[in-house]
Amino acid sequence: MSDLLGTQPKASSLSDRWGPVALYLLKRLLSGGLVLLAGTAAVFFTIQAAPGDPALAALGEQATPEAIAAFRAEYGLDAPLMAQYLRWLLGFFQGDLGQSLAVARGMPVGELVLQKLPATVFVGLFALFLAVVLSLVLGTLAALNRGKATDTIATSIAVFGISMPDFWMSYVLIFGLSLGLGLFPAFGYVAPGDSLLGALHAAFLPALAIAAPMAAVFARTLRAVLIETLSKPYVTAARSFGLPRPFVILHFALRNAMVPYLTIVGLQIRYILGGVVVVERIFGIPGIGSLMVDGAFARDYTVLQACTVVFLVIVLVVNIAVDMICALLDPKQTVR
Amino acid sequence: MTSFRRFMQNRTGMVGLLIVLIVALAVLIGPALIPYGPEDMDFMAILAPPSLAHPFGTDSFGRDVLSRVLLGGRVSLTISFAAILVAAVLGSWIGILSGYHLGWTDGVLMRIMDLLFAFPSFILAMLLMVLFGFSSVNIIAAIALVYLPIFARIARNTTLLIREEPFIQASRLMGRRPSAIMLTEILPNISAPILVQASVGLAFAIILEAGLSFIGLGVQPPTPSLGGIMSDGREYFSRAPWVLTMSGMAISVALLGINLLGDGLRDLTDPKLRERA
Amino acid sequence: MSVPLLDIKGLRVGFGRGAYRKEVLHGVDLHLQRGETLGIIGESGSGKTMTGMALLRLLPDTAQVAQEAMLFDGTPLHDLDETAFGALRGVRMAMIFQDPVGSFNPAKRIGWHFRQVMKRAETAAGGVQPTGDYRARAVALMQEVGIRRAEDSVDLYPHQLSGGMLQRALIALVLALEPDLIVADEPTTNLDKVVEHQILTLFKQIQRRLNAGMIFVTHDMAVAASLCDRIAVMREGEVLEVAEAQRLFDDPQHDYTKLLIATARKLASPAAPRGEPGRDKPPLMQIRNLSLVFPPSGPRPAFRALDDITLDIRQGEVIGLVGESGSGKTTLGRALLRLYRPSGGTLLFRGEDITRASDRALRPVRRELQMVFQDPGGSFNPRKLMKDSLAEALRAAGVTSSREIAARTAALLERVQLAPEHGERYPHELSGGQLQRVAIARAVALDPALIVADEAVSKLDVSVRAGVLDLFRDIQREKQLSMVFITHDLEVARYMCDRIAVLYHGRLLELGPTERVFDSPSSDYTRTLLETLDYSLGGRNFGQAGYGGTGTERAHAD
Amino acid sequence: QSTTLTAAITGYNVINSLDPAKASLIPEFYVIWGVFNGLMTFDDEMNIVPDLAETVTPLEGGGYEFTLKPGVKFHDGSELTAEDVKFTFDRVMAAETASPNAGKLAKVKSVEVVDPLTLRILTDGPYAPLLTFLTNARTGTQIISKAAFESMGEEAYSRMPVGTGAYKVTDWRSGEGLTLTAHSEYFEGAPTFETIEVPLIAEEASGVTALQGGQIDMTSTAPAADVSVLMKDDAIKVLRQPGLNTRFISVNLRKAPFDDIHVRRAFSMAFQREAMVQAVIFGEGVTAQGLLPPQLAAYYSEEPRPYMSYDPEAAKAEMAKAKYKPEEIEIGVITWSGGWWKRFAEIFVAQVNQTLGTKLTVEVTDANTAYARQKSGDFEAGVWGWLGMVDADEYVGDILTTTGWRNFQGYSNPEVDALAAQGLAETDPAKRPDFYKKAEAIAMEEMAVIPCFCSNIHNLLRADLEGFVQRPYSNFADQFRSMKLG
Ligand SMILES: Nc1ncnc2c1ncn2[C@@H]1O[C@H](COP(=O)(O)OP(=O)(O)OP(=O)(O)O)[C@@H](O)[C@H]1O
Ligand SMILES: Nc1ncnc2c1ncn2[C@@H]1O[C@H](COP(=O)(O)OP(=O)(O)OP(=O)(O)O)[C@@H](O)[C@H]1O
Ligand SMILES: [Mg+2]
Ligand SMILES: [Mg+2]
Ligand code: NI
Repeated sequence: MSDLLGTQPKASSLSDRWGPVALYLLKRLLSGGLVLLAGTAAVFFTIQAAPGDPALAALGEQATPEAIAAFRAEYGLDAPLMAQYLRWLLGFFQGDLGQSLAVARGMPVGELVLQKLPATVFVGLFALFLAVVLSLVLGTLAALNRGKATDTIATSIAVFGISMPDFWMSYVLIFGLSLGLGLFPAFGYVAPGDSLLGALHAAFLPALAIAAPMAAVFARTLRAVLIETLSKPYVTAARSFGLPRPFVILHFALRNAMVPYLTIVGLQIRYILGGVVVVERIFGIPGIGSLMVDGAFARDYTVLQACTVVFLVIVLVVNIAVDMICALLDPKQTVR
Repeated sequence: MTSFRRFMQNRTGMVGLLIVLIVALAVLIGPALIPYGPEDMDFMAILAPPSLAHPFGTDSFGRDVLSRVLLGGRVSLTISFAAILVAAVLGSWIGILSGYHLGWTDGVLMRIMDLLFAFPSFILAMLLMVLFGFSSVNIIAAIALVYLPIFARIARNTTLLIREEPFIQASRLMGRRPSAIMLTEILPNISAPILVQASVGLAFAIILEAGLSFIGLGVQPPTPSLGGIMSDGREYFSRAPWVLTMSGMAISVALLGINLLGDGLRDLTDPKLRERA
Repeated sequence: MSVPLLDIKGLRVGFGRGAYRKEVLHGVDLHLQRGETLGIIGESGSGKTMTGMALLRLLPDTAQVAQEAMLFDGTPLHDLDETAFGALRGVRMAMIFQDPVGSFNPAKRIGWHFRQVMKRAETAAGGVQPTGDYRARAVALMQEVGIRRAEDSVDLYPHQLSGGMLQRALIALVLALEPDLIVADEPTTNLDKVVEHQILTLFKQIQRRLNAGMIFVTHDMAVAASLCDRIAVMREGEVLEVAEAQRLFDDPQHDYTKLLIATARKLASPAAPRGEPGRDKPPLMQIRNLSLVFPPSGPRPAFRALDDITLDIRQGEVIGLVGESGSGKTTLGRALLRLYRPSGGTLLFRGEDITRASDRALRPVRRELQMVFQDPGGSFNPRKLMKDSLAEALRAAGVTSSREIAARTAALLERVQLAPEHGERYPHELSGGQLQRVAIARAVALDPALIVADEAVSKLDVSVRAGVLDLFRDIQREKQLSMVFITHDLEVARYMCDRIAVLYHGRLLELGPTERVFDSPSSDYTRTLLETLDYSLGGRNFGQAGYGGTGTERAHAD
Repeated sequence: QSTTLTAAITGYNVINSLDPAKASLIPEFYVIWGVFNGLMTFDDEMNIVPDLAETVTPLEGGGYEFTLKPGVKFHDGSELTAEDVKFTFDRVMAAETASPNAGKLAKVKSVEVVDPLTLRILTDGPYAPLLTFLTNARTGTQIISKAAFESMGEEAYSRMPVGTGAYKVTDWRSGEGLTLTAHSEYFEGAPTFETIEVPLIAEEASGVTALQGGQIDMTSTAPAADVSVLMKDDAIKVLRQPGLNTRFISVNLRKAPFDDIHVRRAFSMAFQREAMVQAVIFGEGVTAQGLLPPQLAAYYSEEPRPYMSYDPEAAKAEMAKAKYKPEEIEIGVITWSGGWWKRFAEIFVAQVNQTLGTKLTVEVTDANTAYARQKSGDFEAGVWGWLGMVDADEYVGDILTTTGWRNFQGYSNPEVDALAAQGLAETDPAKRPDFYKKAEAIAMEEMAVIPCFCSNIHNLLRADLEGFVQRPYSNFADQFRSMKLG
């Protein structure tokens, strides 16, 4: 009975695993592109269906009818809708996002977006970082001490976090840590390029306000997943080999909990971005979330379109990145 | 019966249920017990601090904040509940359809869900509100649209998991119609994760509704909603901190209850946790 | 005798607290000498695993363990604190788990596991300077347990190895620890017979080399018989009896032991020859050059699961479909029922071509083609009462009057030897054997012409297996059904089937009357498969031939 | 002493254009006032005095001759001449510019340059508000540099304008803020602060926390609710005074039920304006009984007007005279979701409903929709109010005359039109107010709009910041030059 033990696969080298990755990436990007197109079209036509007028936002309540007419002519708003959208699309494919109508009248939207993006990305990443660190600590502590006081405390903190909507959290933080104790600025944004420490200091409260509910969600996920991996036979097996406990926790339990954990992190990105919008306004962070809110209120469809593109791209990129990391972490799947 | 007993054992779940019941009772019959209506203005008592007469103080129109918080809670909960209900029903249906038929149906439906899902939740809701105007129905629709893809995905994934289960196959082998199989075989068996997601979603829907109202895209006044009261309270926080604080704490308590209840439900329905409990 | 290596008295294990406490071990006594193999047999859930886990303190936190005494090499284990115990576990005692695939960290390569375990062994031995060349040692160990191309294998991830290889790797890992006591928890249950055979051989060699005491947990009588010196029989958390292997089979004391042995013997004895039923009748189903290709999905390329299969199923005959795991048995079964759409060839049912018939067109034919599944629990909607599931089937068969449905449901239950009250239960409230009976009843309710039974008894306990098989056979004869009986268990196939079809990598390797296939197999593969019967069919001589518990080592030509 | 001042514009975060001819949003003017000068300006007592002009001489038949101060330098170092002034005015008036501020110069016939420092503005007959409209207020007639404008082009100029003001724009981050740098050759002497950072803070409340947290030194506005609390705060100086504004309920006279005068009068008497001031703006304002606010002192009528105070009985009686039944009036009052504007509508609706038994509802939209619907006449009633208008004609002429461009309510009365026209032509400051007072009285009698209140304007400063003189039209950057830390 010679070769019945199954065929011997080759040790998989990285290049083997990256082979299908390229194809997968291509597919994801293609479908992402379609989503992008559909998204911008949806935004464009709904904003046009909505009442309101960018001219009014640009010119204010004092605008005279003549000024409004001139404005509409200047930005081609008197053309048929389809023509307007196609013109935008054409520009988009040439890398031209058009001019802002009302939020920053006449300014190239691409430039505008590039100006706002760093703040959002910085605060968002900072929030993500805080959420991940907090949740790793809380989730691991809770899972390892399941049913004990530590678990109860950590889980309570997590539940408390979820029960604090970000805007409410912002105020609690402002009045507690900022105006109360004077530990952090209540307002404003420092570009990390100017001073990294200053930027972290200034962005701490907004990032924490966004991160708190997320950290809670992540922590609870991690706790559940970790409890599950801790009960996996390979953990018991590792213990039966007499491997030290911290080692088992780190390399067996946590390591294998990472894929489901990261998947949840990826899914929550849309909440982080959503939270950024509200918190940006409260803390006066000049980010893309505020820009999009302004764009929506001002019916500035070019800005709105560009923000849509940016948000869709961020979500797409994050999801692909998470999938990639998961694929890297999980030798079983090249890509899902 | 057994699952109910098991739930009774679940301390978190029970505490959550208790809070939810208290909150539900408070918002349902509370307003009737308070001598002031939520819309009764008293210009003699504008921004009165908490007192025996007004345990939560009054707002800028001299309205009793407690009764407004209770009614606002009712409104917020109703809206969130309705939104989640719509999202869950519609989403499950889409998900089952997608997961059962696969192929073309699946492709189209899921791409639409992907599109909805790609938008940051708050921004999607906000855009919808700006575009279609402010009203309770529109908020419900906006929140429902935000959650639709989540339910659709869960329903689809669980459907995919069980569509190859022997009992579904057995049903197919009996020659039953797909719609009957989806309704009587699949739906009852994917209801658990949907239910758990609904409880989690409810908490987020409340947050979303409050967030919308908070930036001024909420229900029409004078109807109060928790977010609306907070938004008002924020404006005169330094004068009358109780309005924001009390409504903020109210929302936290409601969320706490729902979250704990959701945890309990999850423990209950997750067979893995169940085994080990 | 000297101090026993292990002496357990009054071991109790319970879960939960207060009113919810459930005791799963009610005072287990066991002892073991160096170099001795103690078998533990018993049905599923009897507490075999718990005994081993309690011994190594691997039970979850929710478990409470109590014992009168637990001595390891004279040392009272229960007096040791975590640290002191930790120094023993993995050094002097080790466990091999039931599920080799699950025992490896899926995120790490095989070699990594060896390195960690070896480091651990060195630290325990007080070795100051690490030897470093873990890889070479790992390769050597892997070679020792018979893993081909061990050099490559250490660089693979667990999922890239077959179950058999992983089981060997796990054994090699435990070897690296060189323990005095090995607890092996059903290490071969998940493997097919061919591999099981190899591994058991290996086991015995290793134990001998280390002169270790071994507790070998299994629910397979035959395996226990051929491997162990003494055997303990467990049921519901209690040790019913312990005896020398030979004596246990010759002179079982306990009724339960007697039942176990009788069942095993019954399955092992070939059924009375039945000729070839239906030879003269027109074939019910004609399968011509059937092939099935699973389309590529994700990174996985297209896969040809069935290749050029030609086979007739005659009226009233039972065809056994055997073959190693992954050979396409299930796929063929499902293709026959048109749950899959074949990629090539034709499928004639009563002469009618159903190869490409649409779902709608199939609906009337469906009722004639039924399936009984491997997992009795999974084949019922967990939210429906059993009688409702049966009623569903009856309705699908065209019965409309609710009175008739009730009557027929009762009759069906009776036919499969269940009481009416079983109809009032939910699936999880029935045992596996009972569920499978209802599954048979449901299939029969539709009055089918063909039933495909896919591993329909492999999830059942040995003690109930024979009963269900008999039920199958009775009903099949009574209704003159045709049946495709999928199994990887040759005993079962021989017991049940008129003809045997052997699948290998999606191809039909051999087809013939049962007797002929068993007596003079025409392919090498079938022959290899049959070799495994030599020990598992020990029914002819339980406890005598084997892997040399006390007997002589069995010659094995590789 | 720090040479940077951080002066935040709060409550707004959009600045589109710093080109005076194109500017129309309040925050745009906040900045323009510091970057440019007009020919005229307001002094601390709100008198109109020359700024870039040295002398102003009225001309026979309408118009003025101006001589300019010599040696006034633009930011680019070039000198101001009459050509720049003519260029500025011609551009505002030109149809192709489509300036939202063109109306200010509507009666100007031509602008003539006499010599480099002298010019004449000729009008079609006497045009009383002309000098007001040439001040450095929300007018759009601030003087730009012809040479710089022509070399830069409109687009670039509107972002980095070249004016004569004490500060020049050196950095502009859209939606975020601007940086102003001192104009060292400013004709009245170099300012104290070298740099002024002007962040744009969308939320007024955030402005307050930023000020309290020390991230900014002053704000352009303050949330009314916080004022009384902030006044007790020693670290913060609160500047407040009644503002040049009137908040009213704009009613559509072309549609039911407001085509009925009795309904309008009944509504006006059905709510307490004092309570409104308390509840909506926390007492930071005064009740109004007309459109002309008390700060336009000469034009303000103190004597009580009929129908302008709360009188439930009279309101019901008035309602009974109407052709509509109160319980059948089910209209929405449009407002938008910004702070107190929502409460404004809410309290109006609640009180009127309570007094009259009507079924009004509050219809909250966003500001853009609210503007659009009022402008297009697609409304029954809505809250409204103009801010920073400095001439009586902007109230009576624009809002109450048949052709007035701010007349959204569709009010038309020939008598009012005639009086407004007379007021426009009356250059004698002593006689002029009479026309407007009369016109307003008539319109208020007919309840062309339902006036509610005038709100205070505020600036918040850190306690040691000095030299900011607040003007009732809510000024801002024009004061930067004189400010210093005490
Ligand atoms: N964590 C647990 N909590 C409660 N009961 C448990 C737990 N783990 C196992 N049991 C119960 O303990 C009993 C003995 O289980 P054990 O795993 O020892 O059986 P076994 O004899 O090994 O069965 P098998 O042949 O199926 O492996 C079973 O009834 C099982 O349900
Ligand atoms: N839906 C599917 N898609 C792709 N490949 C499949 C699918 N189902 C089965 N396969 C593959 O087809 C091959 C045959 O599978 P099948 O389930 O028929 O084997 P089997 O003989 O029943 O094995 P076992 O004894 O383990 O049940 C396997 O390699 C399996 O991986
Ligand atoms: Mg076991
Ligand atoms: Mg199979
Ligand atoms: Ni061999």
